[in-house]
Amino acid sequence: MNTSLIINAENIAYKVNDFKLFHNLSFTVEKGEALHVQGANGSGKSTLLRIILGITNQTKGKIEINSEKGISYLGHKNALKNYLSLEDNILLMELDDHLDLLKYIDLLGLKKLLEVNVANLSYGQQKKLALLRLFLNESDLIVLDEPFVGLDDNTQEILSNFLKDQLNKNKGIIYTSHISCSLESKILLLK
Amino acid sequence: MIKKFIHQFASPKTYLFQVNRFYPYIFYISLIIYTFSLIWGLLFTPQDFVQGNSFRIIYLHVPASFLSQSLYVAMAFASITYLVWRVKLAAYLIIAIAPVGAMTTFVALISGSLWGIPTWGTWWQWDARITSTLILFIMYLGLISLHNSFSNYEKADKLLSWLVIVGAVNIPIIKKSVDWWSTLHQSASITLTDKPSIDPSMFYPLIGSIIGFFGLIICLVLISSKHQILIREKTKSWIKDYV
Amino acid sequence: MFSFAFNSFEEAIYMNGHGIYVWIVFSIVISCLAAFFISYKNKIQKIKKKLNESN
Amino acid sequence: MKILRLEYLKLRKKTRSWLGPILVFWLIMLAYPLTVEFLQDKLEIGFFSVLWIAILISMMLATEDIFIEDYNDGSLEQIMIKNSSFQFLVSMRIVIYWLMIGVPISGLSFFFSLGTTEEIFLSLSIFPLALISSYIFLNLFVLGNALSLNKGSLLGALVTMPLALPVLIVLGKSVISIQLGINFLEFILLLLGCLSIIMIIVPVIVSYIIKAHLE
Repeated sequence: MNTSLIINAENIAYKVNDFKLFHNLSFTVEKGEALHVQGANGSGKSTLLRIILGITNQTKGKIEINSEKGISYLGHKNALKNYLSLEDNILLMELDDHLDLLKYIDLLGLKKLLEVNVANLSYGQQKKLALLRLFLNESDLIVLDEPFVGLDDNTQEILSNFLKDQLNKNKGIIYTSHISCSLESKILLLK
Repeated sequence: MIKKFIHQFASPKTYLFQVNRFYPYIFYISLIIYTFSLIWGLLFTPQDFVQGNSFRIIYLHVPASFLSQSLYVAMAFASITYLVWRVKLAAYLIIAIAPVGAMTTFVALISGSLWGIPTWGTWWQWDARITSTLILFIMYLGLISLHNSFSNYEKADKLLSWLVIVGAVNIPIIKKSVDWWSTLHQSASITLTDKPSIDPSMFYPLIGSIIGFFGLIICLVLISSKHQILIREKTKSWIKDYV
Repeated sequence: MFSFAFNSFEEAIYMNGHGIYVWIVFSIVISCLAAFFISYKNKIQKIKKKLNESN
Repeated sequence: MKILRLEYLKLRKKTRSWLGPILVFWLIMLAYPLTVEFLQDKLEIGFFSVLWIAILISMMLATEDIFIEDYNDGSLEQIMIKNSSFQFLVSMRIVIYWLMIGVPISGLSFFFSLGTTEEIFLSLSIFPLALISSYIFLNLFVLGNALSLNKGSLLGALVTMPLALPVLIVLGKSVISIQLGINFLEFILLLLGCLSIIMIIVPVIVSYIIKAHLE
């Protein structure tokens, strides 16, 4: 296998009951490359991402993921516990002893909120907290499902800068987004 | 090797064609055997010495209670086949057997309970066998409702087969524990298990009714699995040719 | 072995008072079997009809 | 044991989840004497049946939200991606639930038993029985809840009930053998044997079931 490939998908297909979402889908993601998955609602974008994450199995075809340091994922669901404070959530994400933690908390403007319960935060603030998981993870593949939704302009820019930086570090990115971003990427259109 | 073998011979298509070929023979032969044995048993065997005429329920009850457990065992085998080799046909069979098994268990319960009125003087006795049959019935209901609550068939199949396997492990435990528990109570004066050596004129129709009922239940399983295949494979091209 | 166990047809129905249980069980068993056979046949017919229409 | 600490942190902050079952248990045990004419021997007849069923029901309540929360907020997906052992997580979570709910309930069982029967030895033997049975019930309801994950606890209870009945039978037997002075240690050994099998099997099956749910 070509070692510069992070994802190599050949002819993958997925169907639920009798409903075919997509079939004969082939694509690759190389190191330092971003893939933007586009398509209408219900065209199977999220399912494709779940297949890449290894949560869902494809019905047909072969997909190889070459990520030694794991995958990081940010989806519609933030995986936060809303009855816990921000601090406790960071503990749960096991990021509490990370070197860059304070830097990113400062950057995202979460410092004043550390004692607050997640339930009392706005959606955007919750999403920022979820972004910490992404920022502090050293994986070779980043999978994002609508990462820009709910974020203010400033944070959107922080996120795209982070992603560009990751591309320069030879990581792979695959994402879906209805909000246009400045990330240079290949396009995969699902019909 | 095994996987390839199973996949070749367990394709829904081959299965459906074989079913259609053999179904009428099985159906009519077992119908004839069952009718004949029931008439023989219900009308022609001599009265039982102890129980009088109520013993004739045996010809209706025993086949059902015998099959209620066998069907569960069949489901357990199908579940293992599905989980290990991912044979789709096995998954269809599990959910095809479940309602038939529930019906058989229901029949066994009702007939046992009605049999109890003239023999024990009560319609419900917390007898070991009845209790474990009741639990079996609850298990069947659980299986059916679990499968019905998921719209994604594949997910439903997987969960169902796990539950069937857990239940299959549980069945002997339940039987053992219930047997053990019921020894606390005074044992029923007439149990279904140890009969005095049965007269051949009562025995042959019993065997006949078991075989006939077995055949009819097999037929039910066959058509309910056919129903499953038609539902689940309706987009396949061979189905269109078939219909 | 094959002699009619009862003296008359009425007696066969009555069975010394046990007839009611025997025949209730009999009708339950037969109707359950019949109901399952008929309902599956109907369901299969319905699906086949639908598939034929869509072809 | 970081994972134990984190699970503890989560359950501790969900007061409703751990205090609720204990309160329900307490309520059932307090309500029981009120339904019986107040005569000591009449109270004792049904006491243990109510005790075991109260433990069963409180364990059912305890497990109600054991996975659904993680399923709804997407934590399960993050766990799967991380490739950390699901089985281990499930068994650790059960341990924490048992420590926070099962152990207090077993303690309460001791006191209620002592209050009702006024026999110290009997009540002391009830304590380990309650400890073991609460752990078994937790495992069984976890299995049922995993199966019916987002389909409501009614389905879970229906699925779990046949699994729990043999345990109830053994519990009833052991109380009688304690009361009659027969060797009851073998019952505890039997329950421990069941427990050791269940402890290993349930997390494995649950992890498969949850993976099937996420698909």
